[in-house]
Amino acid sequence: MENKRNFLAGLYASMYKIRRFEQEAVKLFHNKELPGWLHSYIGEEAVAVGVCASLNRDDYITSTHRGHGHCIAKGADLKRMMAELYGKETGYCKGKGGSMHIADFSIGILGANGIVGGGIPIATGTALASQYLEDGRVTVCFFGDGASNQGGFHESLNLASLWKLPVVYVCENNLYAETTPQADHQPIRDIADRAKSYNMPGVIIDGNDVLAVYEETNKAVERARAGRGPTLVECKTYRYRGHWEGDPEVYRTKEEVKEWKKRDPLKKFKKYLLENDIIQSKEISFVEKKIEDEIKDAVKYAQASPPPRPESALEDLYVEQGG
Amino acid sequence: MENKRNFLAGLYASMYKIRRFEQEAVKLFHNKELPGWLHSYIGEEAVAVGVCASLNRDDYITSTHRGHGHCIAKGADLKRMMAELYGKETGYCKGKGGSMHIADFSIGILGANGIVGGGIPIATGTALASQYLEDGRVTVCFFGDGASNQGGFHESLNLASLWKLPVVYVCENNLYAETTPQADHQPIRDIADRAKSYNMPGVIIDGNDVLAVYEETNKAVERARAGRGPTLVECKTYRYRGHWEGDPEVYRTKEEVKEWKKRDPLKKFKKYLLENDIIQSKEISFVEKKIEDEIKDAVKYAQASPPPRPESALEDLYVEQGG
Amino acid sequence: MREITFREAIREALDEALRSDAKVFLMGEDIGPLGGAFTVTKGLFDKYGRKRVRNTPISEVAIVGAATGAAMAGLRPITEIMFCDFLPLAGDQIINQAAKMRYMFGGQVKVPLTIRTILGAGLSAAAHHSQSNEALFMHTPGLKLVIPSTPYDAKGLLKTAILDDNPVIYFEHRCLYDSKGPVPENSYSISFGRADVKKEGRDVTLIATAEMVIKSLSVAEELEQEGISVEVIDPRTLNPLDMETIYESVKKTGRVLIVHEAVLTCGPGAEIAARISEEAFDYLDAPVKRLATKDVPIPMAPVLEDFVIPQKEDIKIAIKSLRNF
Amino acid sequence: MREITFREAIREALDEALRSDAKVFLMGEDIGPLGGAFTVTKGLFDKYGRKRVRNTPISEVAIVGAATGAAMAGLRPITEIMFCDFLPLAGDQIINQAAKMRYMFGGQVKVPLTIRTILGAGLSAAAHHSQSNEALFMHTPGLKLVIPSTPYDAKGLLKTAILDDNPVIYFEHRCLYDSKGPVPENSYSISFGRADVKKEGRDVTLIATAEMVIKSLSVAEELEQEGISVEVIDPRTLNPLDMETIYESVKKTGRVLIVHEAVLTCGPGAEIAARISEEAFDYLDAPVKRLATKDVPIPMAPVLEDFVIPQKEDIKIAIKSLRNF
Ligand SMILES: Cc1ncc(C[n+]2csc(CCOP(=O)(O)OP(=O)(O)O)c2C)c(N)n1
Ligand SMILES: Cc1ncc(C[n+]2csc(CCOP(=O)(O)OP(=O)(O)O)c2C)c(N)n1
Ligand SMILES: [Mg+2]
Ligand SMILES: [Mg+2]
Repeated sequence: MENKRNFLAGLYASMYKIRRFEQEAVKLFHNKELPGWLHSYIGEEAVAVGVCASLNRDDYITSTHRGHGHCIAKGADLKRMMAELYGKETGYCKGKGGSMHIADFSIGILGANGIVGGGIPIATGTALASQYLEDGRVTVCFFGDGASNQGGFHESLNLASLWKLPVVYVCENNLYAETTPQADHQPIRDIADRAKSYNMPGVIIDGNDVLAVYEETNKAVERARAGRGPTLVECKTYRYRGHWEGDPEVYRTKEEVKEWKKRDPLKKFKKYLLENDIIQSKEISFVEKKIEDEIKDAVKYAQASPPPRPESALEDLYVEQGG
Repeated sequence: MENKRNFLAGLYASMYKIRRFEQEAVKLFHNKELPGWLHSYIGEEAVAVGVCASLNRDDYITSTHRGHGHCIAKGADLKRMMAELYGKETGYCKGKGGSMHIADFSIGILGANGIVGGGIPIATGTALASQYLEDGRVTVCFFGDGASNQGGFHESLNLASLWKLPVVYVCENNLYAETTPQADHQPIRDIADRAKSYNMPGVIIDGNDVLAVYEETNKAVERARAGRGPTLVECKTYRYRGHWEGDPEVYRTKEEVKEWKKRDPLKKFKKYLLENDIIQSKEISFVEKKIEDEIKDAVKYAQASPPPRPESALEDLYVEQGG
Repeated sequence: MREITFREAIREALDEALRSDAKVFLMGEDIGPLGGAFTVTKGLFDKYGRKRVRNTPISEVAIVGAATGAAMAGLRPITEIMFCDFLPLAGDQIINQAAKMRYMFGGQVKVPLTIRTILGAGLSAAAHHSQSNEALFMHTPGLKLVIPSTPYDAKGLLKTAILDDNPVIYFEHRCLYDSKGPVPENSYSISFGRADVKKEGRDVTLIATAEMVIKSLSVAEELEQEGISVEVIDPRTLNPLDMETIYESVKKTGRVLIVHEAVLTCGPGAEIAARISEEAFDYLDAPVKRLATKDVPIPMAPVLEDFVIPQKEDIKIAIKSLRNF
Repeated sequence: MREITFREAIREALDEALRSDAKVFLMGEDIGPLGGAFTVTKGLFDKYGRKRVRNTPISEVAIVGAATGAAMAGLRPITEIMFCDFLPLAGDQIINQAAKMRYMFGGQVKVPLTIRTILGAGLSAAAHHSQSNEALFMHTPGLKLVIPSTPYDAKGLLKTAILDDNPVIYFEHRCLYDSKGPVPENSYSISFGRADVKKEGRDVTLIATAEMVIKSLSVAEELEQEGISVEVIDPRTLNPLDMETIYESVKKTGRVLIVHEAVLTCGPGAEIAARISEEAFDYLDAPVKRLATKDVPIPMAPVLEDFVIPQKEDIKIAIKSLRNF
C-alpha cells in the first residue's frame, strides 16, 4: 500500500517537475537567456511519466526534438539539463548539443534527436543489442504523429517485429506535425492501426491519463522483456504551447487549446489522488515546493556555470584509440 | 465477341513474347554476348501482362531491376530493348542504361530502376502530375515483396492515399527478395494488408492467372482514374530462374520450383483458351511463330547495331538550355 | 532602386513563377499557412490555394521523389526541404534518381525540379539544423547548385532555377533572410555559371559563398582602409561553376583565399582550390588558402559555434597572411 | 608467404573477429547462405549461425540505424551495404546519426560500427551499381574511411576497423575480389592514417586508391622501362588521411598525379590536391594533376564505361605530360 502510494506520488512529482521545468525554460527563453530553439512538452507530461514508470534505470529510451519530458521522466539531472539549455560546459553535452540533443547514457537516455524519426532505427538497434546480449533491457522509442510518416518508422517496425526485439514504440499523437494537422499529413486517425503491417500489437491510450499510460505501456514493456516482441503504443495527447517557442500558431484555434486544457494531465491526476485520499493536499504542496527549489537550483547552477572553452569545439568527435 | 477474343489472344501473345524474350536474353547472356547483369522475369509474365492490359498507351508505369516483362507488356519495342541489353547506340538508352534502366517515355515507361523501391516515390509523383493536370492518366507502380520493406514504400503510399492520387501499387510477391525468403524479411504473409496503414484498399491476386490479374487490377485502375485514389494490389507469383543469371540458388529447393512450374501462367492460360474454344491451336502456333521471328529480328538488329561513340558518354546529362 | 529583403526576393520569384506558369507548384513541410520555418512562402498559400502550395507529411523521400516524378510528367515542382541537414534522408531520390535519370535513360526525359533548402549555422541550432552540405551535391553530376548571397541574386537565380529543365538545388542561408538589398520591380533573371565580382580589387582574390560573401565584403572594406585591395568573387552557382572569372582575377592578384561555411575537407573550396592550382599555377604567387568551417559537426553553444565557423577576424588574418606570403 | 584473394582476406578478417569477440556480428542483405552479392561472407553463416550472421530485409535505413543503435549499446556490428550506391538511402543514419552522435552528446557515447560496402565500376552494372562515392563521406566529420587495394591491406585494415570505437566505412572494390596477394597466416592489423608507398620512385608522385592502385602500379612498371620513375602512394584510409607521407614524396618529386575512380568534382583528389598545393607549394615543379572518372553517372556499355573511368593509357599520358611540364 505504502509502495503504491509512493509510486503514485512519484508519478505526480515527475509530471510536475516536467511542467515546471518547461515553464521555466520557456520563461528563460523569452528572456533571451537561452540560445537556440525550444520545443515545449507542456500538456504531454502523462505520456513520458506513465511510460517511464515501467522502466528500469538501465532500460533505454530514444527521444525527440521535444525531449525534455522524456529525459526528466527517465531520471535526468535537472542541473545538467538546464546547463545544456544554456550551452554551458557543465551541461550534459558540454554545450555541444543544446535542447534538441540532450542525452544521459548513464541512465539509458540515448539522446533527443533533431531529425524527426531519426531515433526510431536507433531504438531498434539498442533493442537488438539487448536481445543479443540477453541483458533483459527494454528500449522505449518516443516519436510523434508526424514521425510516423517517415520511412525509417516503417523499416524499423518491420525489422523489430521480424526479429521479436524488446522495444516499445510510443507514438505521442498530439494531432499536429509542426503546423500540419494530422488529417493533412496522414489518411488515418489511429496510428496504432499501423501495427498490423508488422504483425505486432497496436494499442491506443488516453495520453493525458498517466495511469492509463502506465498500465498499458507496462504490459507492452513486460511483453518485450519476456521476449515476445515489440508493441506500437499510441498515446493521444496535446501540446499547449506552439510547436516551438515563437510559433504564431496560425493552424489551430484558441478554443481547441482551451478544450484540451480541461483535460490537463496534472490536474486530472491530482484530483484523482486527492479524491481517493491517496495523498493529502499538504503533501502535494510539499512535493511541489521541493520541485520549485530544485528547478531554481538548476537555473542557478546553469547560470553560474562557465561557458565551454572555445577550443573544446574540436574535442569529442572521435574516440581516441591506443594502437 | 471478336473484340474479346482479340483481347485474350493479345494477352497470350504478350506473355509469350516476354517468355521468349527472356529465354533468349538468358541464352545470349550465358553466351557472353550481353554485358552487365540480367534478372529474368520468367514465371511472372501474367502479372505484367494482366496489369498492363488495363492501361492506355499514355498511362505511366514505373518498373524495377526485373523490368523486361513490364516494358514488353506496356508495348516497348523489342529491337530497342535488345539493343539496350547489348549496350548499343540504337538501344532505348543509347547503351547508357542496360537491362536495369530500360525506359520508353513515349509510351509512359518511366524506367526500370536499379534501386529496390526507388520507383515508388516517382510513380507517386507522376500520379500527382496527372491529378494536377487532370490528364486522366493512371500510374502503375511495380515493385517486389522485398521492396515493400523500404521506407519509400511507406512514405509514398501515405502521401498517395492522403492526396487520393491516381496510382496503383502492384506488388509482385515472388516469395523472395534476392536470396531471402519472405518469412525472413517481413513478419507478415500478405503484403496487401499493409494497405490499411494508409486507409486504401488492399487486394490479393493469384499472380499466375492473367485474367484474375487483369480483372482485379482493372478495378483498381478504374478506381484511380475516377479520382477515388490508390490501391495496393498484391500478386502472388514466382520466378523460375535465379534472382540474377548466375545465382547459385542456395536458398530454395528444386522441388519448390517444380511445384510452381505446375502453375505456369502461360500453360494455364493457353489451356483455358483452348478448352473454351476461344482460340485454335493453329492460331496459337501462328502467333508464337510470329513472335519467334520478332525476337530473332530483335537480336539481329541489336547485333548489327553499332556500339555508342565513346564520347557520347559525355552527352545526355543535362538538358541544354537557351538563355 | 527599391530595397527588399532576401526573404521577400525569394518570395517574389516564387510568386512570379506561380503566376506566370500553371505548371509551377510548391510542396514541402509546413509551407502552407505558416509559410515554412522561415516564412519564405508566407501569403502564397492564401493567394494560390492548396493545389499550388502543398503542405506535405514529414516524408523527405516521398517529397523529393514525388516532385521528381511530377517533373518527369511535365510539371515544374519547387519543393522546400526545411533544412539542408534533411537532404540526406532523400539522398537516394536526389543522387540516384533525379540527378541520374536523364543520363541513365539516354536523354529521354527532363526533370525540371527545384529543391529549395536552407543552410548555414549561426542560430545555435546545433548539429542537425546548421549544416552547409552543398559539396555532397557538387560531387553528384546531374544536379545544378545555386547559393545566392544577395536579394538581387536570390531572385534572379531562383527564376532561372525554376525555368531550368534540370534538377536544381537552391540553398538559402538562414542568416541572410532579413538582409536587404536593391531588387528591380520588373522581372529579370540571372544566368547560371556567371560568377559575380562583388567588389573589385588588386591584391587578393577572395572567393566566398552565401553569408561568407557578406562577411568577406565587410572585411574587404575594412582592409581597403589599411591599403589592402581585395577582390571578392561570388560564384553564385557551384554547378555550373564559373572558373573563368576566377582565373581572370587570379591572373591579376596571384593570391587566393576561398571562404565557405561548409566544413573544410572535400568542401567546395577543395575543388576550387584544386582547379586554380592546376589551371592557374603559373600565376600563383602564394598557395591557395582555404578558410572553412572546422571539420566537426556544428555545436550549439554560441561560443563554440563561433569558434568553428569562419569569422570576420579569421578572414582578415587569412588575407593578411596571404598578402605577406 | 601464402597468397590468398582479396575476398578471402576480408573473409578471414571477419572470421577472426567473429571468433575472438562475441560482440562482433554481421548484418546485411543476403549475407547469409549466399555470402553476399560477391560471396565475401560465404561460409560464415554456417559457421556462426543466424545470430551472428544476420540476413536483413531490404531496409538500408533500418540496417544502418539498427547497427548504430547496437553499437551504442556495446556491440560491434559489421554491416554490409551491398553497393555503396545504396548508402544514400541510409544517408541520414550515417551522416546525421552515426557520424555526429558522439560529438553532439559531448563525448558520452561510442559508436564502434563498421559499414562494409562495395564500390567501383567495370562490370557494366550502370549508374546504380557502379559508383565510388567515398568523397561524400570524406566531407562528413565523424567517420573514418578505409579503401584498400591489396589483400594484405584489406585484412589488416578491416581488423583495425572492427576494433575501432568510431564508425568506419570500409570500401571494397569489386574488381579486386579475385586479385591475389601475400597475406600472413598469423593475425595482424594495420593502423589507420598510414599511407603505403606501394612503389618507390623519383620523378613523379602518383597517389591512387582502390583498383587505381593496381592500374597505377602496372603503368609505373611499364614506365620504369622507359626511364620514368614513378612513386605510387596508396593512402589506404581517406580519414584519417596521411598527408605526411605524401608531402615527403612531393618534396622528392615535385610532381603529383592523383588518380581515383570517384568522379572528379569534389572527389577525394580535390582535397588531396588542395592540401598539397597549400602545404607543399614551394616544392611543386608542376601543377598537381587529377585523373578521375568523368563527371557523369556510370554508363552501362563497356565502351562508354571504359571511356569515363581512368584507364592505364590515361594514367600513362598524364604522367608523361607531368614529366614534361
Ligand atoms: C527529418 C525532419 N524533417 C523535418 C523536421 C522539422 N520538424 C521538426 S519537428 C517537426 C514536427 C514533428 O511532428 P511530430 O512528429 O508529430 O512531433 P511533435 O512536434 O508534434 O511532438 C518538423 C516537421 C525535422 N526536424 N526533421
Ligand atoms: C536499395 C537496394 N538495396 C538492395 C539492392 C540489391 N537487390 C537487387 S534486387 C534485390 C531483391 C529485390 O527483391 P524484390 O523486391 O522482392 O524483387 P524481386 O527481385 O523478387 O523481383 C536486392 C536486394 C538494390 N538493388 N537496391
Ligand atoms: Mg505531433
Ligand atoms: Mg521478390
